[in-house]
Amino acid sequence: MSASTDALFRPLTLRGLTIRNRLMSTSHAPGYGRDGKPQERYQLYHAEKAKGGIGLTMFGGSSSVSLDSPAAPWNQVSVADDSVIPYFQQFADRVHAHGAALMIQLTHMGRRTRWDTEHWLPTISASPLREPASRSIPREMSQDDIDRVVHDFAEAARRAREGGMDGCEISAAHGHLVDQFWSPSVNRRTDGYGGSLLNRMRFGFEVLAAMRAAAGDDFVIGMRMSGDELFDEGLSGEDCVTIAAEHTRRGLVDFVNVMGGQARDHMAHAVSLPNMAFPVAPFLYLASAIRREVEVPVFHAQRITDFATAARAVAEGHVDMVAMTRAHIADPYIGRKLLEGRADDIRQCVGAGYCIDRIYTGADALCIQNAATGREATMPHVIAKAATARRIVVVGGGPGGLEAARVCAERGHHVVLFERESALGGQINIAAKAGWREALSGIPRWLAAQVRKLGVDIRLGVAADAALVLAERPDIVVVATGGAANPGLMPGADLVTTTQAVLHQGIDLSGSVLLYDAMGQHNAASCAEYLATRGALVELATPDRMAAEEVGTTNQPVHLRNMYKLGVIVTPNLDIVAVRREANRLVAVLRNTMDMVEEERVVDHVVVDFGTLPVDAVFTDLKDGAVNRGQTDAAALIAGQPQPHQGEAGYRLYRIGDAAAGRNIHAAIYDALRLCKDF
Amino acid sequence: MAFGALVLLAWLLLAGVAVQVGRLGLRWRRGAGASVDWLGGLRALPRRYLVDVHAVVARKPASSVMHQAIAGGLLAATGLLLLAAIPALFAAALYWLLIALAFAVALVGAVLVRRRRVPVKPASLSAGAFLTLPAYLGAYAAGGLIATLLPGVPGLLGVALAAFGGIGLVAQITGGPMRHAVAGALHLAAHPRPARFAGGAASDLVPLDLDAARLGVGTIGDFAWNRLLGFDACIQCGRCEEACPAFAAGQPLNPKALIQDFCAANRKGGTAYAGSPHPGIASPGPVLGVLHAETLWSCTTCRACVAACPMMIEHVDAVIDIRRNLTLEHGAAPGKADAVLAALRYAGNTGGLAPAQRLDFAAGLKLRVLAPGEAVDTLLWLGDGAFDRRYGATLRALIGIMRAAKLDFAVLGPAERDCGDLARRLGDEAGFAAQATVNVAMLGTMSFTRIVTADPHALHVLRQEYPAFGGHYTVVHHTALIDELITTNRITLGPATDTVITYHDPCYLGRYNGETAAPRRVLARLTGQAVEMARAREASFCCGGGGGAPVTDIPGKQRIPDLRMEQARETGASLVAVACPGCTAMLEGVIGPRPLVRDIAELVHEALQ
Amino acid sequence: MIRRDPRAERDAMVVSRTPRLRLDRTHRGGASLTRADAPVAAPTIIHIAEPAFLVFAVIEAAGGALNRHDRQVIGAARTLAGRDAAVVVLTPHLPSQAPDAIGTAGGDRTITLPTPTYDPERSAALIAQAITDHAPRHVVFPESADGGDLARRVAALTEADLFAGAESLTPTQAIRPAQAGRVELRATPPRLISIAPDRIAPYHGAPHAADPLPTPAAAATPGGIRAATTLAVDAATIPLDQAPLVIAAGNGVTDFAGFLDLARALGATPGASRVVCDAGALPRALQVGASGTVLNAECYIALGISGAPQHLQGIGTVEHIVAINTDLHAAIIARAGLAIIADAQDVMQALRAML
Amino acid sequence: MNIIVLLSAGRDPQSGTPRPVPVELQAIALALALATHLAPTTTITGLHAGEPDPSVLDALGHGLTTLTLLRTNPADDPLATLAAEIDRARPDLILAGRRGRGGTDSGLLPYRLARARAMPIAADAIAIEPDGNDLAILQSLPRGARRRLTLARPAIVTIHEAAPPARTFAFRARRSGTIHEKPGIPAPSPTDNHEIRPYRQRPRLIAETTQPTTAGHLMLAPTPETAAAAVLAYVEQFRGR
Ligand SMILES: Cc1cc2nc3c(=O)[nH]c(=O)nc-3n(C[C@H](O)[C@H](O)[C@H](O)COP(=O)(O)OP(=O)(O)OC[C@H]3O[C@@H](n4cnc5c(N)ncnc54)[C@H](O)[C@@H]3O)c2cc1C
Ligand SMILES: Cc1cc2nc3c(=O)[nH]c(=O)nc-3n(C[C@H](O)[C@H](O)[C@H](O)COP(=O)(O)OP(=O)(O)OC[C@H]3O[C@@H](n4cnc5c(N)ncnc54)[C@H](O)[C@@H]3O)c2cc1C
Ligand SMILES: Cc1cc2nc3c(=O)[nH]c(=O)nc-3n(C[C@H](O)[C@H](O)[C@H](O)COP(=O)(O)O)c2cc1C
Ligand code: SF4
Ligand code: SF4
Ligand code: SF4
Repeated sequence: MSASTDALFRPLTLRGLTIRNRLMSTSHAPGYGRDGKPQERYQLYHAEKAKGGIGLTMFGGSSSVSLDSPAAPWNQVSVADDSVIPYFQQFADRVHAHGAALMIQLTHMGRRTRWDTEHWLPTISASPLREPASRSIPREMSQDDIDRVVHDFAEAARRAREGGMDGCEISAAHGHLVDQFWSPSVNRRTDGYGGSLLNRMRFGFEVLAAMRAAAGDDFVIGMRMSGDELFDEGLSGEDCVTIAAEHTRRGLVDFVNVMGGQARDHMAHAVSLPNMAFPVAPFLYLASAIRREVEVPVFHAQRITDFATAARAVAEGHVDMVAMTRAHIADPYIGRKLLEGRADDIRQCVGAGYCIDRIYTGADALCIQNAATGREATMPHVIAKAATARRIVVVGGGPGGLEAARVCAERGHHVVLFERESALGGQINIAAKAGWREALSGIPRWLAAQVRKLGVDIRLGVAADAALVLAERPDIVVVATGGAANPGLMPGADLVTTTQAVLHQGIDLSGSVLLYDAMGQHNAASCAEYLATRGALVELATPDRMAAEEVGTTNQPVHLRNMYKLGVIVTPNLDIVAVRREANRLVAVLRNTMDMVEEERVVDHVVVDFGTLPVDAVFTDLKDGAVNRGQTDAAALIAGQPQPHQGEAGYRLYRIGDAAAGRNIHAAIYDALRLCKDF
Repeated sequence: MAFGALVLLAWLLLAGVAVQVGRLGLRWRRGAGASVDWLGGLRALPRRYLVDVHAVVARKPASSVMHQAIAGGLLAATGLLLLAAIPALFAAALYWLLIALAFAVALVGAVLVRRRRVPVKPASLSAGAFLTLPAYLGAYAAGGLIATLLPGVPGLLGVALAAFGGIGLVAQITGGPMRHAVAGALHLAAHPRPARFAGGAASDLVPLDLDAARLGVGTIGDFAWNRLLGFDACIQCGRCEEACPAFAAGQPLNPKALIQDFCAANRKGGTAYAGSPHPGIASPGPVLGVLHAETLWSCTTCRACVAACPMMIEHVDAVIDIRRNLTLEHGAAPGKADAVLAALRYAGNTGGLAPAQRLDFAAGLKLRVLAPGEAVDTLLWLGDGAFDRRYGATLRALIGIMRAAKLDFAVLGPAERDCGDLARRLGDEAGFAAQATVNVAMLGTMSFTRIVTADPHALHVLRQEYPAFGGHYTVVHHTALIDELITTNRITLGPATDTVITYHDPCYLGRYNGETAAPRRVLARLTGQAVEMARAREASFCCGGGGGAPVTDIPGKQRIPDLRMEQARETGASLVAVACPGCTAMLEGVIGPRPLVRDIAELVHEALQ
Repeated sequence: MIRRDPRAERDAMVVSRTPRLRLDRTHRGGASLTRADAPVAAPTIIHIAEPAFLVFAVIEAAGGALNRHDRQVIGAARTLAGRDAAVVVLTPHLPSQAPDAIGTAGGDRTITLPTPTYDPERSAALIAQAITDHAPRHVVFPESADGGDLARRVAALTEADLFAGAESLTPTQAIRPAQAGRVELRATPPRLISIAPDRIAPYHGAPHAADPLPTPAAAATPGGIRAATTLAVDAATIPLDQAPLVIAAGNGVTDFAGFLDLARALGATPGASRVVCDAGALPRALQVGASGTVLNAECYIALGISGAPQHLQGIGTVEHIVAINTDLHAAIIARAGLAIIADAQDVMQALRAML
Repeated sequence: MNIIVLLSAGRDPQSGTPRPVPVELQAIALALALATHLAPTTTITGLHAGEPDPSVLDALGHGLTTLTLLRTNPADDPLATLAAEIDRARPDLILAGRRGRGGTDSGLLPYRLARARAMPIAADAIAIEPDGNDLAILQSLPRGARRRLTLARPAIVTIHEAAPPARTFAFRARRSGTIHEKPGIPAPSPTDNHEIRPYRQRPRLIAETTQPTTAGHLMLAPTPETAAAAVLAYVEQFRGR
């Protein structure tokens, strides 16, 4: 371990609490709350990080202190009454058992939530200005509202303390109520809570003072805040330094947890949860600037995905605790692996943002590449050895096949993996070709390295067929042959190119291109950027309301920004009806999905994306000979139970991932893990 | 006639021996003074020879038979002959028959001696004078036998043959193999570590007078005279060479050659050494006029040579004596030694880290830190390994075990300083004395019934070497503590697994302190599949981490830990159990696929119920 | 049926493109006007005519240009001067456009110190004279090799104390480490201060007008330093993070022996991308990037390196980049001052042949 | 040649215990090298004004044989004491570390001494040779650069940490070194109004991590020779800066 990595493992003491190392996970709302309480799933998820060696884990991102900041729309935690305390105690015990510290984030979302959910109470804020992200227009808070919310914060702090937490932070970041008061873009008040920066800080001062009074002198209270709101009307970097310095000077906070940007609208949101389009640690400079000026420890998260960067941030004194939040979603065992000298075994977050994007559709946070995260009750992060070693053949080296091979090899089985291409990775290799999405290749790179290390017999450049598979005399065959691009069924489908082909073969299409996207996924958007970068005039037509509509909150804005920059024209609400050749050009016939009026485009190329169709020849050929006839027992799969037909003579056959039906990377990896963990 | 001549020969040979011993004595007198309990030593001599020496010799049964035959036969025959001065005996036929028998045994012995090197000489044995030795032995024994059995001229010819052999042997007393017989006997009587024979560990280094005119051994005459005597006792049996890890790794150290270098340094122009040299070294070096400094710095102070030596020679003491001179007088410790010793001098730990960092590994564990004036039952000595993240895991496991057993224990925290082991083995006696003095004074302000440590080096220093600085403690190794906790049912473990585990004995625990049973008992409780490496217990093979070897870092052909790991692999074990921070670091440093390395404390902690 | 061309439709609505796009849906003109009718505001330049007091900033301006540390020194002086006082920048002779650079960096006046050769004794005497002439409230130096030396000479000459190596500076407080870095000293900023590199932020506000002041006339100095020559260095021995010129090999390079040989011949310090180090082709210590070494070089030559974000982070502060790559669309190309689309192997050989 | 090495009371950065200042030990090593290789008649004396601090005495273990200890109060300004000793000893060369490590650590003293005795001073030496009646000094500059200076004698030279390593520590030498103890000149220094606090590591400035794009010169498929020439021309612009 290098000297700077060592810096990660120096303990940190704040207000009598000693945290064993400098690795943490900042609060996030994974959508695991049930009935406003952090129950077993939520607790196990954090206990796993504690087991994995993290120093401090903060849960309950945006936990509500008041009823007019509802917890339900996020499946989050409500700290608005005492019924949550027993859950906290159980939670704290689970995490403390593994030596980590546990804290919670308390907040009032102000205008950054919706009124039409749990309690149907109006949203409130410093001033009645619309929030673009939640599209809500709040009521301006009266003095009574202010006093009530201050009291609610204090009560919540007391509950956190009684619940055995090691501390808490308030969220004054991401455009929550406290920073709604701070930000000149939201606070237009003329009373003592508006105007000068000092006045705008008054509400926060009152909140923190009340929390301290309620929670006592030996309870850690910190604050999450922005280091620069990064837009003209917002708080500047200097404002934020002043805010941090003022709060620490007054002794109101024991730490500040600094992030960059805010989250008032889609693009800002994408910036505050920087995905793979951003450099590593893009906002460390903001935390560093604040750390230069304050005397309390500084925490920071934002795309610190590798331990070398993390170690450097601590060793060079930019921060005191380095949060690797999504990094721990991708691998909760970072600390332990580092201590054991297994840095190469860390599954590094690629910054796909799948986790965060899901919660904005009301779903639960899941990692694109680690299917065990958030499923600790049924899925193992550390794969145990099987009682008996088997011979297993995996066909296809995409993410599904690689994960299957990895899990089987960890189980101690003898694994043979066939891959038709000369490189492992499947469609991810295509996806990664598209400009800023290169980091997706980190997924198969880690899997391939693990699989090699575990001694899987990899046959590259071999297209398997039934005979080749059976020659291995397998006990189990896993078919993960993935999908092939679907050119569509409209007349003229033979004249079009697919996005896969463009990206895969690097076809340089110049002139004008009509790109028809029936998926709303990354594929077409990436392809549009790819073509436009190379000088093509691209129009992206889609039946959806917007391009890349299926792509989540932190990714879609990046596609849109790029497409705007590159002059890609997006036309929504169109179906493709037919394609035909005219002279040496193509004519695409499109129909408006609203008024059914048809229109045409004369272009040089038509590129389409209808997703993929399963590649299932190997599966079909092997099906009849298999003891389970290729059937996967869905009930057992979902429950995380072993499949039937255990121990019968002959081979069992399963198919996973896009070979079953075109879906996505997580589906392929989850299919593999839940199936193979019991082999 | 022949009988008379034979008796005369015996007396003449005795006289010859006396003269030779006198010459040797002059050589030994060159050494520095040493106080020796001659009376006690001589009284204990037979027991030391017959019990202690033979216990070592008997580890190789063939050698033992050989030596019993040749030494027993020769000594018996010659001794009996000398008794012929008693007329009644001279006339007794049975007496002569007895002598004949003794000569016959000796003759068999002589054949066995020859057979050791013929047809192929094992690498660890010397050639040179050793090749002529069987001839002299044979001549003396055969001649004696002939003279006792055959009358007349043949008998006289036998006497002549015996005279040829006998004179050859006596001549070899100063320069050849026979020196060991004389020097060996005297060495056993005047041994510098008499405590070794009482079954005691006696592996502590003796403090140096730091005000002395010369510090350590800078010339051959700086060795105490009985050390010089001890070197001359070497029979070049090569057992130390076979035992030595540095030699095995191709580092420039051969303990056998080392002892012979000392002999040579004390006797200009003697018969040349004809055994294997220090690997990679062709010519004599500047140290004592014979040695290269790398030879001295290659030693891991593992004591394997000492434990293997039938002549009870103390290689390690000699190595350290010279290192003391090199370090204290010349600041010549190589590699990172100067930086490490400075770190120790100025920060109190070998990493040069802030003293408060010693407890970093235990952040959040809320350990009790013993303050001056306080009392506790068990004091946990953390050692410098506490600064190391890897070893921190071992310590955390140990603390978990001690907590599970509800022991009353505390640590010293920032007040603890390195015990000084590294400084002492690197020859920095001044640095060691400084650490010892501070630690003993600090420990004196607190009260506890015992010290527990997971570091065998600290254990050795605290237990055996601090008494000379006024610190007397009961020191327990963590494996012994765990053993005790299991047998007294203070902790309960889950069922034994079937993981194949082999245990690597740390030199400073096994050889230096004789503790090899407790860790094995614990291991047997953990797995049903404990296997032993070929070299285990007192004969264990060093991990390469002792004696400052990782700091001086003298290159060889291979690395010692790689060799040890290979030995572990040969057992088929999937896990090597260790019990020392040094061993953990060295064995885990072995790259490529290999068994896992886990401290016994970690294994027990995992198995706790 | 409607045959549409959305791009042409939108282009037809364009009335003007600068300073920002203007659309008019009634406009069907096709051709767009390009008249800029919004005036471009001239940047305001700050003049401090009647300074409340003066703050000196002594810069090195090696090679006739301000370096990072110089800008930080002026930034520190600006912090001490606030809005009302003037920052006087004491500098060696600079090329003609340099006063702009000084104004942008926050300087209000310049004093040129004519020392054509390395003569720190004379420089110190000139600065001491300027101090006597202008009685500045503070004098800020860079705590660099030569700058720190000069600061101490001036301190000795003027019999003043030096607050050496300040790491934090406000008008009311300066902080620096002492006692082997175990403590920090805090004081109201004294007269002479040197600032540690990369601790005090440079000035980012509106430019100041940097007017020249006369060069001080100083008495001749004893001249104990009789001669000075700067020597050539062996680039391979310079630590990567200090090297001024780095040449790095990426996945597009196949001949690593040839690469190292070229680096030697060129007098550049060798570096590599992570892929190359992962593959073991060059030692890990050579890795440039977020998880390797972050460079401080003047100039960086990237051979067969795609310019992944993590790699670019290692060269974030490098101003001059040469990229040789077969792919026109590689990210490094956009970042390069000189981009060459060619086979790195061939260019390496040609370069080697020329040296 | 008569060389004086100025020794200051140093502290270990981690533990705070007395420890010689590494660059001062390197200064001793440079003086010794000068003595053995170039000027056999050299005398080398360590000079310390203050108390017999263990860190200063430990310098004797690193090759220094003689130490002059001028006893003053630790709070005294050592300048007058040292200047007086220099007047007495009339050295040809005075060596010092670039900065102390354990006190105020400002590195100002050698310069004040140079000024007080009207001697030339040069900083950051890594090698010293006599050059006729002058001294040839090799200076270490940032980024591995070097500068050669000629300096009139007597002179003061401070040593850079890139100088050759110090002699290793030998206990015997430390024990047997000669210490000349004499009273120094009391000179209470004015108490400065510094507030002293435990050190807090403040991070260096780091830039925003958005990469600036410099619109540069692009060459499409040039011949290797043209490309190489362009590279050389480009690189030459930034050489020697
Ligand atoms: C441009 C693009 C962008 C995408 N972006 C995303 C995204 O952002 N997020 C996301 O979740 N998903 C994305 N996807 C979809 C995702 O890549 C797939 O869902 C996923 O890779 C499916 O994994 P798989 O293992 O089931 O199959 P595949 O990745 O298709 O792998 C199947 C492998 O099997 C091999 N194979 C096939 N037949 C044989 C045979 N007979 N013998 C040997 N080998 C054989 C193939 O060569 C291939 O390597 C994208 C896809 C594309 C094309
Ligand atoms: C968290 C994280 C940290 C990372 N840290 C670092 C880091 O510190 N440093 C680092 O370098 N990387 C780092 N990486 C890896 C980084 O993402 C890239 O994978 C890597 O930099 C790519 O190296 P490359 O440019 O040499 O290889 P490639 O991406 O394979 O690029 C090779 C380039 O060479 C060109 N080329 C091919 N043949 C020739 C030829 N004959 N002549 C000329 N050009 C040719 C190609 O067009 C291509 O542009 C990190 C990644 C992650 C996720
Ligand atoms: C699923 C998810 C939910 C999040 N919810 C919150 C939240 O409620 N409050 C908050 O302050 N941050 C939230 N965050 C942001 C994280 O705390 C963190 O700032 C962000 O993930 C960037 O750090 P990283 O790059 O280390 O992941 C969330 C992040 C994720 C991935
Ligand atoms: S989904 Fe992506 S961004 Fe989220 S943790 Fe996993 S790898 Fe990281
Ligand atoms: S102590 Fe060990 S290393 Fe040293 S000589 Fe003896 S056997 Fe060899
Ligand atoms: S020292 Fe001992 S073991 Fe070694 S050769 Fe001599 S007698 Fe044998």
